[in-house]
Amino acid sequence: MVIEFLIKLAQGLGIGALALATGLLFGGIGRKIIARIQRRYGPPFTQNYIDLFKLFSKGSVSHGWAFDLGLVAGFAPMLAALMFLPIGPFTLLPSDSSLIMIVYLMMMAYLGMAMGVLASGNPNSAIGMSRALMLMAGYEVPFAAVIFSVYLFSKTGYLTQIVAQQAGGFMNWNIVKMPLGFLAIEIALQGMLGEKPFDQAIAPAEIASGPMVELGGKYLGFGMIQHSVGLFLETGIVVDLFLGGAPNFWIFIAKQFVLYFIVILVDAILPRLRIHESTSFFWKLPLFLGILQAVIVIIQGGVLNV
Amino acid sequence: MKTYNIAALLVGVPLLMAFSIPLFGFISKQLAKWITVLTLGFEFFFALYIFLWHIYPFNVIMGNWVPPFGENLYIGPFATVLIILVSFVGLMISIYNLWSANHGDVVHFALLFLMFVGGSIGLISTGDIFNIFIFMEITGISSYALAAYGPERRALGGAFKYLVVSSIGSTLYLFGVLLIYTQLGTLNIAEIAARISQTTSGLLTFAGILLVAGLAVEAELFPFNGWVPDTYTGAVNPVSATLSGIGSVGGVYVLFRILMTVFGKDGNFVSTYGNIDLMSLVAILGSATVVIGELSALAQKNVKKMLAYSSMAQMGLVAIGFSIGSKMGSYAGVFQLVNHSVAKAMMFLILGVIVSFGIGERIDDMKGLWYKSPFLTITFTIGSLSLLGLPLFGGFWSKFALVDASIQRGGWYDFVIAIVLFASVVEAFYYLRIVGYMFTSKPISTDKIKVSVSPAVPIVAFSILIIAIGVFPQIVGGISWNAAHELTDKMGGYVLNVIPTIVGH
Amino acid sequence: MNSLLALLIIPVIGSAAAAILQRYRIVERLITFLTFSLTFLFLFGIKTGNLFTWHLDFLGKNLEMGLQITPLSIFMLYMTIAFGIVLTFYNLSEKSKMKGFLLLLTLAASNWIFMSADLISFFFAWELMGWSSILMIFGGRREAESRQGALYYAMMSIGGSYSMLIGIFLLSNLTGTFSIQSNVSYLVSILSVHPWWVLGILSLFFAAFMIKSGIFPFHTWVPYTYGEAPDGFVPYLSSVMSKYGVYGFLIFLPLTLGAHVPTVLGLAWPNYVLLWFGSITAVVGSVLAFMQDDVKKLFAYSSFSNLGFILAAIAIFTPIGLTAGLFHAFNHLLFNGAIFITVIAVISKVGTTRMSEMGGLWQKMPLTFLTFFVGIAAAAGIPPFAGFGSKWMIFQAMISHGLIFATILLFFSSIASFLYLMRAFHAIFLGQLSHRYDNVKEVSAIGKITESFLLGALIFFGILPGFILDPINSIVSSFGLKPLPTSGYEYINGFFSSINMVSIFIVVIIAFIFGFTLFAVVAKHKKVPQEDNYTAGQIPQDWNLTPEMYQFSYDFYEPMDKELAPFLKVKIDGFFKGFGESVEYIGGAVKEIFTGNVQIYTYLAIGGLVIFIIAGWVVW
Amino acid sequence: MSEWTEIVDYFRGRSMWMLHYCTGCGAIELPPTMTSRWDMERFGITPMATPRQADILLITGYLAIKTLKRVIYTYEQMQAPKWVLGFGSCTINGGIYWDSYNVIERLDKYIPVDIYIAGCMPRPEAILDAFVKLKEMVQKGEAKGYEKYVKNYDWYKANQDRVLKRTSPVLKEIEKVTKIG
Repeated sequence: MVIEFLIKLAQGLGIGALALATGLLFGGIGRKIIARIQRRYGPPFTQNYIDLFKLFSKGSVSHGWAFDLGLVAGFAPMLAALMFLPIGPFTLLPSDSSLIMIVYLMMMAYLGMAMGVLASGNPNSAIGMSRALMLMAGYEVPFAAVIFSVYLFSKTGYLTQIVAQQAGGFMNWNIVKMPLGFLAIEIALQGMLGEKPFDQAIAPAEIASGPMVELGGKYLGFGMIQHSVGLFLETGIVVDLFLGGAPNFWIFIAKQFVLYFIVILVDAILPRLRIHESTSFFWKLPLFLGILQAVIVIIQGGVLNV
Repeated sequence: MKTYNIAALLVGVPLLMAFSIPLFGFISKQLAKWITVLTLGFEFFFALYIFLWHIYPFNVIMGNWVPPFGENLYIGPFATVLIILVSFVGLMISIYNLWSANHGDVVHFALLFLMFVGGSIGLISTGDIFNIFIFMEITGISSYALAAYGPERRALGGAFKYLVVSSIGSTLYLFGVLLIYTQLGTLNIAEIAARISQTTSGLLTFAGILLVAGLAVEAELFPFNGWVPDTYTGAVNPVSATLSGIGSVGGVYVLFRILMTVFGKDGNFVSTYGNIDLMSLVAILGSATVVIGELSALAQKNVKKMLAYSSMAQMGLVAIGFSIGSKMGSYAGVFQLVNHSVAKAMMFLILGVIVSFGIGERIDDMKGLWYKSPFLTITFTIGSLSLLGLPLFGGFWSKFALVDASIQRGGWYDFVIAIVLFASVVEAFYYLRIVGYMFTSKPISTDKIKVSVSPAVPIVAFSILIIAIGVFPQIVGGISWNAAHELTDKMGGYVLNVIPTIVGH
Repeated sequence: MNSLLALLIIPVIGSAAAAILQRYRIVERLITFLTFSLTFLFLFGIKTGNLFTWHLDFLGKNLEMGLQITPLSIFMLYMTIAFGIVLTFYNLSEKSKMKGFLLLLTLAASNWIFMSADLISFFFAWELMGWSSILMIFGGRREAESRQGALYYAMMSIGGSYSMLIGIFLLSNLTGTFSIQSNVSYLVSILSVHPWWVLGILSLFFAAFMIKSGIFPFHTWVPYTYGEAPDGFVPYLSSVMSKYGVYGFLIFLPLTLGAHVPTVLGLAWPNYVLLWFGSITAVVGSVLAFMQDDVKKLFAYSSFSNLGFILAAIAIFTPIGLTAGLFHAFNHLLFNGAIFITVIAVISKVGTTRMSEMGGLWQKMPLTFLTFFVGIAAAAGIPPFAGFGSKWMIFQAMISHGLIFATILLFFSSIASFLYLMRAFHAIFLGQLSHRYDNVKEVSAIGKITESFLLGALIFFGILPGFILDPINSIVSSFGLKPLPTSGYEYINGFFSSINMVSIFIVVIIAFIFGFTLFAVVAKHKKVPQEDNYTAGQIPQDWNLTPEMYQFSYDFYEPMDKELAPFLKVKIDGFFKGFGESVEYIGGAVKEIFTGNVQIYTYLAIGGLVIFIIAGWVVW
Repeated sequence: MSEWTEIVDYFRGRSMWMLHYCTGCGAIELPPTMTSRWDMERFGITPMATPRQADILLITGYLAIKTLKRVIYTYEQMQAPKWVLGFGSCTINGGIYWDSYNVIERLDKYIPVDIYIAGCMPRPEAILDAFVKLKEMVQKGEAKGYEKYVKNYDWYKANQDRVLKRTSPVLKEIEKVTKIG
């Protein structure tokens, strides 16, 4: 029993480390890609690892225990959420409601993070947080519409099962069966990851990097971990939902990277929108796509027999 | 035919005592007041005795002349409940008057007051439409004089308006009586009632219209109620309480005695005679009165005037209740009448206490009464909540019965009740507004109001009665039901009780 | 003594005692608390099926007024009285205004509502609850406003009651009885024959319930009333009194179960309509909430938004919908209570309800801060706190019917709730602490006990929802539905899934431990005061920068105004107000009939007579 | 332990985040340094928005006494390890403002400067050269200006106070104005 628990614990930490490594790597590659698009040489793709290491070795300031608690509370649920995500064929804690758990645990992480940065008492972080929340009110709605279509289509919330339903080649993937939904979720992903044109929350030149304004050293490190793991989780969900999961870890991250690559390309070429423009954007095209997808699924007979 | 002649004292004693009051007044002014209390106490307990020992219904026959030949008093359940009500309210107001002597001529005031109550009791108990006119004049004259009491000039104006409009009313009534007499040759209610269905003269309908119009003045129905706001506002508070708690009771009694017993048909629904549906007419008047009364009260800034308009509206509710014509409707009417006169009399008395402490009678002056006198605030609230028909208070059950009756009746009464309930929402607004002012808003001065015993007794008694009815509606429910039966069952309930040997039945 | 009667009589006696002794505040509070506790003890004596009837010689009918106990009423009674105990316990120490005797009357009415077996007692209790709460609302913090709030509530509430009264009599005239059960079964029997008639009756009843719960379009009174009610009463108002409407709906909703009526997406159409009312309420509440600066008003909006969730769930009268609705009703009671109690604790300390004047209070009131935090986490539906399970079940119930638009509305409301909760959280507790509040203290010992209890309850019922789901299952089966499967106290079983809340809790806790370890191991941090902040190089003291100037919380979501402007233009509130104003205007005009001129009165009387005669002549 | 420090220093040198305090004309040289021609991000150097996040404080140009105060405040808000780069002649000897009454002449009398970049203006190449130098110094453990500051705080403080005293009348005036406003 204890041994089993310890093994699970070790596996959990391993998954965390792996996700973090992948997330950071994606970040590094993203920086490199943007640099190349801008005809720069760019930092080495390992730059994010170096940055994180440095941050954890650097001094920092704390504004009180709520500040500390918030940062940890922003980190821990993210880590917990990872345990429910089927990564390739492997899931640490299989649960038949994994999808909703991941979504809500991620929200808890945002709540914790918000508590931490707001406890610093800097108005820039408050403005950033306000923007982040308003943006969330935008992208979560089409995201939810797509999730519901998937629920209706697959008749389950168990990610592993959703993956299993897509087995047997590209034509069985949900991206083929629900192309509009995929489109909507890919646009929502842009907002979730806070990439341009939806990077109002951390606009460095406007509001001094928004929520992160008071974060330095390990606090910023925790923020970076949260972002990287979040990146892994969010792309991971889309891979499991639409790209048929993966037989092994490498293909899984390859698929994730494809999604992230699209996000990065968009990020590299677009300027920043104003916050209310982006919120209302999400309520228009992506939401329309998401609802259309759901309606199509319902018409195809997606309503459950009660 | 049961007779119980000693009950003639009910009418005789107050009138006799009224005219002997100046004698007592020579001895002591205080004695005159106490005589009023004692007389009305006697009335009340006598009436209660009649009620509790189930002596009613009975006739009082004057000088062995059996009706329809002689004059008689008939005390049935309807009369009993109203006599108890009138004497109780009168008793309470007279106790209140022991304290509030600040309106001039105490002795004559006591005289007029007693005369008014006695006249009302006579009005309710008599079985003869011409005697009704006489008693109407007695109450009328005494009430004009009462309304003119008080230090303020507006009292005179109010009394004068009352006099003018009320005279029109009595004139119309007299015309109606005249027409009936010419057609049927009798003045006894029971006999008219028995014979009226055998006659098809259109003049009787005309008489009916005249009677409705004449009596609507006393019953405060629109458009014959112009006097109400000015008179109520002008008079001193005990007089307003008297007018609203006693005066209107007599008016309503006569109106529906005549409409239902005289012009009604046997059976459950008494409504038409000839081609004119008098009951519907009254229902229309009642609805108009409710709406106009409530809306006018809403716009008032003066609490006393607001109470006056609200009285008017409440009388409209009573009229609607009776006009439904069913047993349930009459029941609702009687019950509503009781609740209204108890609650409204109490509120006028409370206002009297408030005013006597130098606080104005505008809404703004009510601010923070809670901090000055929780007693007055709570009792005023009880009165308001009862008028609004909220549970635990008497008014709940009567409004409840009213809705039940209207919906049972169906047809256009569904709309009537919808209008009435909307008006009740309006009423709730202005009453709760006053209550709100009382409970909130710390006043500038928080001098405590010390309410002495004599005004406190009636206020407490009224409040207890309101809550008692609210919790045990049977207190009034049983006898009201009998009264409703008397009103709707014309022959069995009234005529045969008065004249068992009536021809043609 | 009969336990059922005791539930009514004890509060009334307590109320009388409290009214007499209200001069001695602490005694009054103690009586209130003890009465609630005593009433709770009597709850253990009641069982499903207990009946009590008495005959009332009234209305000339054989009027039977009765009390009965159903699983639903037991659930409601336990829930509301237990919350009342917590609240009155909290009020023992705090200075917040509250009239104990009225609260106890409300308790009696509340118990009666849940126990009444016939429509007359139901209406009686409903009205009793109405006026006692109206009087309670007078005497809030701000005098004129609280009067307005109470009047607004009174108008809506009395209007609703009258509509219900008409409904009761229309119904009972047909059935000849007032018993709730036989009336409902009568409605069931004629539903497919006369659907419009049934709809008419139902809408008369539902109007009353919607008003009481603040369902769109009758939500407008809620912020005025909750915002201005006395602090000690607001939690009761929003947590308990809003549930009466839910109870009312649950009386009538079963009638579409067996009937053959047209359906939309598998829902009987009356239910479908109600579902939309619920969803719209949820959205309207959330959207209006994040525009608020007054904290009580904000949570007033939040409150009816959650009622929208509950209504939407119970409108889907399937096992999962019903379970979700009742579960959310319980969770709402819990987290809303926790939130409001912490909010009134804060208000009593800082003396204002404007959030933009607060801030940074976490340093001064740590326990209150934590309770509030867990409360909003639960309100936002975040696992493993109470509130997650029910929200998730509501979504499942809706998805299972393919109600995509309503689901999206609800989800949007859920996200918007995240927005306003964060706003309140930030503006009250986070951010800069103003020097005005340097002397603010944490709540008293009694307050601490209350808050810890609520904190514990939020976590306890979050990770062990079975303690609530078990009674809910018995309610579901009492409606003749098959309850959801149960598998231990820690499971939430839904349509798609079953969630083991304990395992989530453990995973999150382990992650937290790991996070704190990591936090402690790596490079050390330096504690700095809150004034030491990034100010773009400016030294705050040189520029007289005070903490409150350095706090961004006023108009937190200003950019959203622009996007939501078209929706905010629709002013239901304005409709009701305009209606009231025009009634008042008409009143002013009507008053002019009584000019005070005796000639006019004479003309009126004579004119009336003439019209009568002419009318008589014509018909004659 | 020293190996660990070496490793840490190695990574620190590879990831230096810069807060640029652009007081004078020197700021114009930064955009070319950051963009595609010279691209300083390839050394792991990124501009940052706040002192909490930054490792390098880059001061581009002359410092009036008024701005000096802010520079010191910002420097103190940064957390160790932190380095200061003085950019242009102005930070070395006052440059063309050498005889101005309200411009300081030598930055390192007030805060410890790790590297000066001479020139008026220095070209981007020079800036990059300085960054690379700093990186080497960090990796060798030589750039310890922040420790010097802590050690000799009294000396720095005295120097700072001597000049900053001159700003107080002005700030007092402002205080009055804001109070009235």
